[in-house]
Amino acid sequence: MSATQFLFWFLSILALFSAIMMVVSKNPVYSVMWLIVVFFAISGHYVLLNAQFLAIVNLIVYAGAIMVLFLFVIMLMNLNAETEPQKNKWLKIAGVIGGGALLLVLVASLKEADLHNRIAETGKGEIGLIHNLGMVLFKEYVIPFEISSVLFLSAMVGTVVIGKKD
Amino acid sequence: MPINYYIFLTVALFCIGVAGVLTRRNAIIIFMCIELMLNAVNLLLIAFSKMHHATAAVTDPNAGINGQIFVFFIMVVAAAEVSVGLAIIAMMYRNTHSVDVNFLNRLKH
Amino acid sequence: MNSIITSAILGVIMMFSGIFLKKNSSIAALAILCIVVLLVMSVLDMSGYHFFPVDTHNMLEFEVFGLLINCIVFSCTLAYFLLNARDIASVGNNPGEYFALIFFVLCGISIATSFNSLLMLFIGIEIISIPLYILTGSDKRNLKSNEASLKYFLMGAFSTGIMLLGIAFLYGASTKGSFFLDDLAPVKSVIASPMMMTGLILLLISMAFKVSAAPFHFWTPDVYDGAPTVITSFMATVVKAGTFIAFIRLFANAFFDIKNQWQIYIAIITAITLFIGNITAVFQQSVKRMLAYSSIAQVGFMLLSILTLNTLAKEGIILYVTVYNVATIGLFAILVKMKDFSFEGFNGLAKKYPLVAFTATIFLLSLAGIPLTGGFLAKYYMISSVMETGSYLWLVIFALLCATVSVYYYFRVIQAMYFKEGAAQHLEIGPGFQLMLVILSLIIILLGIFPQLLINRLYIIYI
Amino acid sequence: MVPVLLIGIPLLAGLIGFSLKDVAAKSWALFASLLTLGVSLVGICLPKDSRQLLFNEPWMGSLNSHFAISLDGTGQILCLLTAIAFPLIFISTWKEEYKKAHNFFGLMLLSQAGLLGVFLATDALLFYFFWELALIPVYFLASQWGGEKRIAATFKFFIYTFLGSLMMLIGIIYIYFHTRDHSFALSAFYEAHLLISTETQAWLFWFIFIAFAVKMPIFPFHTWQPDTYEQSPTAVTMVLSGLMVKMGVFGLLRWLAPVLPMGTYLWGDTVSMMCIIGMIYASLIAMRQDDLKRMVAYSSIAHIGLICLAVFATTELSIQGVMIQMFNHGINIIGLWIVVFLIEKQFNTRKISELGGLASKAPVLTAMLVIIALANIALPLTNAFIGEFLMFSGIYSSKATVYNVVFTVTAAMTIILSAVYMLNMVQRAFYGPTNALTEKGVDIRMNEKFVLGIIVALIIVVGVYPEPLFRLTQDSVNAVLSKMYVKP
Amino acid sequence: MSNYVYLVPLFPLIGFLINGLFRKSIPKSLSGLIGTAMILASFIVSAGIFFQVKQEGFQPVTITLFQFIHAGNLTIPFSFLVDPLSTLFLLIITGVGFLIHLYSIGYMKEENAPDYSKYFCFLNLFVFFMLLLVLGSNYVILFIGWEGVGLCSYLLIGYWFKNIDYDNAAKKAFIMNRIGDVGFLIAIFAIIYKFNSVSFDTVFQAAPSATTGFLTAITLLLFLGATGKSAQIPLYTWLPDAMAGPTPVSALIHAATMVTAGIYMIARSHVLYNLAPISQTVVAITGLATIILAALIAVKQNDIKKVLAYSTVSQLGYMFLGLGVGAYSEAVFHVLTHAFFKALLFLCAGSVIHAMSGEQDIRSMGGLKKYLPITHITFLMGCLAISGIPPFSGFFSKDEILTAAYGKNPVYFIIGVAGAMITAFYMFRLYATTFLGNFRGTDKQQHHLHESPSTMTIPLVVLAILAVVGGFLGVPELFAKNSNLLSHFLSPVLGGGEGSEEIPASTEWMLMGVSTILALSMVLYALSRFSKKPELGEPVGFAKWMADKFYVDELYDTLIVKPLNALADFFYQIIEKKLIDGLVNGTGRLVQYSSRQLRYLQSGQVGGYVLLMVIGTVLLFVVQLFLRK
Repeated sequence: MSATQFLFWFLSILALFSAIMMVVSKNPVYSVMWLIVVFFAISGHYVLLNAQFLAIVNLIVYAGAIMVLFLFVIMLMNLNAETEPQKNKWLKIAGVIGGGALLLVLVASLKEADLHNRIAETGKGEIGLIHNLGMVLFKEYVIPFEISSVLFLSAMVGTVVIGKKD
Repeated sequence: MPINYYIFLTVALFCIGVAGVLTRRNAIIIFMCIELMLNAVNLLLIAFSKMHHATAAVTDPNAGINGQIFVFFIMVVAAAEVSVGLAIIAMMYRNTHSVDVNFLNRLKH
Repeated sequence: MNSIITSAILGVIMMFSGIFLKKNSSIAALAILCIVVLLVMSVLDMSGYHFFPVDTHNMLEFEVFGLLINCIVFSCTLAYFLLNARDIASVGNNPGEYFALIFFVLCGISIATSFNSLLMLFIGIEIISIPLYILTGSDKRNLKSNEASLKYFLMGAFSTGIMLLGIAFLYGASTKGSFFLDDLAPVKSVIASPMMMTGLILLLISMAFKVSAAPFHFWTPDVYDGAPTVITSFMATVVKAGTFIAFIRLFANAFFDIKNQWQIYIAIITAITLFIGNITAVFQQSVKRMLAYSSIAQVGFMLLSILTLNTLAKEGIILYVTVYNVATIGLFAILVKMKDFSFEGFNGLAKKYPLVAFTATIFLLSLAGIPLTGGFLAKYYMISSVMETGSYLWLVIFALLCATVSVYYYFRVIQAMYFKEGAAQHLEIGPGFQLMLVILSLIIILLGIFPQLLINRLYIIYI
Repeated sequence: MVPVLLIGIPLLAGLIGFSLKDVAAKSWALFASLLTLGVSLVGICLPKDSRQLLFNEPWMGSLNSHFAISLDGTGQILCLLTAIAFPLIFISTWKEEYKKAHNFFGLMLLSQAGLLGVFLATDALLFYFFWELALIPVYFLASQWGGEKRIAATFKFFIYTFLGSLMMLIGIIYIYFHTRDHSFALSAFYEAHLLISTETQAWLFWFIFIAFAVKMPIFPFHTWQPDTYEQSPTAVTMVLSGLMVKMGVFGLLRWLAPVLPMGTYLWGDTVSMMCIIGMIYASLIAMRQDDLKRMVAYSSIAHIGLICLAVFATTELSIQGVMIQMFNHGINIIGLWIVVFLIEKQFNTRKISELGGLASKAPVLTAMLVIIALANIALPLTNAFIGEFLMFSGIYSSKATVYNVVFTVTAAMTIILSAVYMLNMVQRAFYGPTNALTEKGVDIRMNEKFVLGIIVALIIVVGVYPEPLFRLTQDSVNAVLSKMYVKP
Repeated sequence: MSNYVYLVPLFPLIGFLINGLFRKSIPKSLSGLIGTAMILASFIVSAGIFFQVKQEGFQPVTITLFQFIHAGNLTIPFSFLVDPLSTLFLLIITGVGFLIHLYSIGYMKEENAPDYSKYFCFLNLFVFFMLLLVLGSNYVILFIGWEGVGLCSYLLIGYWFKNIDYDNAAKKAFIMNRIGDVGFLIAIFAIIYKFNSVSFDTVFQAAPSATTGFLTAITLLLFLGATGKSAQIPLYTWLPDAMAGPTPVSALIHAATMVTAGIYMIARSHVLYNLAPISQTVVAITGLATIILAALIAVKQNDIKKVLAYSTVSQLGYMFLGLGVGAYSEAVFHVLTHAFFKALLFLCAGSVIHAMSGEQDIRSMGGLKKYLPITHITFLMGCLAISGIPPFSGFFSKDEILTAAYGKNPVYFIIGVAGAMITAFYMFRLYATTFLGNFRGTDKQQHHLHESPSTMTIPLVVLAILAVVGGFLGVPELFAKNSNLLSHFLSPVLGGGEGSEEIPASTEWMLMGVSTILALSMVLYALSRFSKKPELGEPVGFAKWMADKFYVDELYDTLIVKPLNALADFFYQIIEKKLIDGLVNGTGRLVQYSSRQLRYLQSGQVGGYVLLMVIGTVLLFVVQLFLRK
């Protein structure tokens, strides 16, 4: 059991556990917290896979900006546990079953995939480094990069349109 | 690490997210669950990129890098979506002082 | 490339127009001007004048099919603006932004019609979706509008998740480890690996969601119903066309060789879509909501083209998209002018507005697929493309049975307009509006008799 | 050129008609229909091989469909019928006041264009187009100017026929893909059966036949008919029953029997039985009808049943009989409708039980009616006798079935039944003492006398000297027969 | 002369057209005149033809007017055949027809102008069709006339259309004829199928080649047609009702001419019958049954015309007996004589009714002898003739048939004679009750009583003379060689009277004697019984059965009419409305219903939607898993 493996298992279990906690916890604030934990765990995985740049971006964008935004909104609306009265058991059960079923069929349809000898190499490989990524991003991927500006623009406009009081 | 581990881990995370979407009624939480799904996918993509790298590194040093680029773009889009989504939720809240999706039933049948 | 960049720029222009132009009418006029420009650009693009020689690194691939669709979509938008620009502007307080968003959507569409990499597909779809979330909710005071936009957003995001998972699996399965459509299909074999199938199905599902095919259509009725009618018109026609073409491109360019492994899913989805769309539409009491379901039903027919992906299908889908868009835009344009969307609202319309009623009849007949209207030939192309394959006859029969059902709800409107007595509600419409309607109905009849006019464009290549 | 005119005149006239004043529209429609009649007469007089009778231009390139129409064979006599019928209809309903008359006559002319198109088209897709073009105007006519239950009734009719024609469309496309060079041309269709296996023909047959069966209508598919006839304005009912039902028979003769000979042969017995059941069934029901329109409707079902039966008998006599009878039935039933129309207009009732004793009030009308009624029960020296005689003897000598004698005998029962219901009607409506309602009955006007006179003249002339009709149809009979299959 | 044969039917047609088209404008006198004149004209022509045909070595000629039908290789010309048989019938039709037209002028004069000319126009039309019937050179033309006369009888029975019962009678007549006609038609189809032609000569030449079974079938079908037209069992019940028409019509159509069409047709196709012995037997037996049945019914009828009607039926029975035993010329001979005396009787009845101002019930007559001398005498002649008292015409014709029957089978003879006795009985019951005794009607009728005008009496006298002497046209060979002019005249067509050859002369004398004596005795008995006190009370027991016509009509009603109507109602109410239409509308309702249910999927709950989407996804994957297996 190498350190890598240990870390892998630890991060995986952490991710799964906190993901579940995020789903089940009554209080939205807790959910946010648990989700942040998930993100950290996933960033850990990134590091493990030697994708530092994305690990950092993940922390900054998700755990940082996005989750703070969430937290901010939740605080703003001061939603807490009792704002979500627990009714309609059946939908919950159905939901859990649905999620489980999806998991089941996905696993079932993937298990024949012959990937036993394929491995995702951990710890080495340069592609995750910002230098390489940057090169590729601004060479082959310049078009999508530019176009995503349109996306941001529309998102911005939209947010303003929706958000501003009138 | 064998790729299967990552696959099953991410699929599990994804399905937890789905289950969350199905069970929770607070719009924000649902949205968070969706973000969880996206993250699961990100992890999977990176795992795959490393897998492809492992297989083709000799011929092409940058093999599999586009997976990570894709993740980058997913994050971009996710950020944009979050801003819009939260704006919409906020608007909803302004009008109906609730974010419970079960109260969204003026439109049906 | 012309249309992508132009539409983005025009979007920005419209965005700022709000600052300089105060009057809604002038903004509308500007919008119309812009769309004309865009249309011209795309037409030039088709005729071989490319103003933006950019190396896309094979991210985008411009072929006649996609460019033609661009032209069609833009001209439909032009018609839509000519009919409804004022109404768009008066949806809320920031008209300029609405037009800007619409142009961004068009940009997304022109990406979706020319993508050659899953990344571009993803971005294109998102650029289409995100502005639509906003537009749906643009009538901010209206709770229905809010609700619609929230529903749309949540489910849209969810389907995005599914799409991404699918893309991830396809990426994993592709031997070269790339997102280019050409690299996705298995190399010199027609057997897809399990992982690829998984990814394919997930992608299929998300696309089905975007084009609102059952059982992933549930957002459609509510969103179409809740959104401001003008916006609904846009979503139901232009957007649907764009996303659908993306759907076709994806399957035609990436998975054509392994057709026989996914056809069955398309067939299933088609059958369910036709059934749910048509049957549910029968009982609707509001014409707006009925049209939402009918749009689902129409998608059912369009899906047949994805099932076969042969020449007839390609030609047919062009015709179908055009005719369907024109007819639906016309109907919604009339609907926008109405207060009461119920079937009773149409009673006696023929007496008060004979011309409007007549054109509406043409549109409805076309949607129902009655000969001499384009709708018939469109459906004809679809089913004959299926029959050419020699299999799936059951699907054809089923589709036609459903078409018969569709006659029921389309004709309810005609009956209301012509044969039912009632005080027709007052619509404030000018001669220009009516003229536009007449032109649209003429187009439909023309295409119903000479589809060549449109289809031959496919084979005129300047590039 | 002639066929183009035949379709073009009513089409344009109809479109123009929409924009005319109500009064003008009436005379305009009459003028146009007379013009069409003239053209059709010219067309029939032209030599059979004249270039003027053909028109063929590429239409939908990628589908290899042509705008091909030609005035030949089976089409001729039906075009003649259509061309004759419309002026008669217009004149006989001259006094009727329609609101929005210009729309009414415009639609009428459009439907005429559609009908003529159906009878002229030699391209399957074109045929299908006209098939629907004939239907749509009639739908609007019926549900705009019809009786109080019109919307439901006509909509039922529309759905019924629309479904039928969609099934036919499947059949057409299927054959299209099995023609040698993917073409819709009639000639190509006639060769298609060489490439279609017998089993395929067996199921394909029903796809196409269902459309024709609904139009005719044949027994289980007939329930739209009485309601529609009852609810439609009489002028439209005349079009429906006089001409539209012929579309079914015509389709059978031109687009089904020769195209799928094996299928037709295999199902011959089944269809024949349906026809016979329908004949007896409809005749019996007609006996018990009190509403004139319904009575005539059911009688028409019985007659058409016989015609269809004769088609499947596949003998020279029977087919010849069918050709003649299509024409005759059209004339006779239009005559009947005119009488019904006159009665309804005068007493605004169609209940036989409420009438009576008209003979003493309106002797001319009665005389006309009696003659038409006699023609309807195929009395010798009336036109229908020629047709039915030939059809029956054809059915008797049919080689296509082993039950020919049984079929003939059972079908012949309707000869008796038809006499029963027709005479019942004549007696109860026209004979006997007058009642309060019919007391103040008056005889018919000049224009009505004129129309009925023409019809009666046609009935007698054709009944005594059918030679011209024989000459007109002989070739097409042989043509059809040569393509049909009979076990050697 | 025979080349102008088309004139014969042409004249009545012209008369019909004139009277029909100008019925409003032309005056009564004229229309009657035209009608009668036309018939006279065609009588003259036919007479001319007769004399030509009568010469030795005359060959039958066929005059083709135009091609009527030709389809495929079947051609049916519209052509006439002139030979002794048709010529004879021409004479009967035009001759008797003329007299009756003449009579009608007087009889119908109360009618107002349009109806009067309508009457003559129908009557002319009838003659036209009747001539077509006998002249036709093939079965189709024959059939045209056949149905045509049926039509005319329909129109004339319903002449007084204001009376519902008359209309019903007319309808009944037409429909019952129609039933027979269907048989006829099918026979024609079969003939076409077999011989690919319908003209008599072709068919008869080819006949021997056909199988007996086939011929039997055809002949039976033809016979069915004959029973309809000539009122034999089972289709006879329309004839008595047909008496609703004006009396001259009854005389012409329902006694002299139309009802004998059946006999003509069978005599015409005797070649076929000779080849089908079974059919012959059927014909003979049907004839016998009809003789007895009708005669029995006639005994108890009190309506003067009804009695005559039933006697007609029973006399027709004799003719069929003759045909059945192969005595064709004898049968035709009886047609001839019957035409004379039955027409006479009807016309007399007419003049009686005329005198009694419409009264037809003999119970309220009596003692008319002194009021209507001419009528009385002529009527008596008629009675004697029909009862077969020598030397009146009826005796010869009937006796020859009976002799022939004896030759075939003695039982036939016995039954025949029994029929003859009953005939003699009821005829003289009628005579006695009507003319003897003293008047039983109202005083009003009594002093209205008067002899009819000359236009009516002249035909009576003429016919009476014919009825007396007509028999000498066919004196049996027994009395003198070649005395049977008629059978000699007809022999080219029908061959010599086969019936009588093999019977020795003595037997024949004996038979003749027996029948004569029996008939005579019945005459005397009837006279003695009814001349003083005619029975007026209601009949009881078997007599009631006879009086009520053995309830045949009621039987038909319950067996056929009622079930048919019930079936029709069942079809309409249950099958049509409930089943088929139910199915059709049911489909529509099903769609509506499923629509109403299906829209509940659209619950409005995002959670629900997503759940359904997930389920859809799962299902697609499940499908995929299955497919992969």
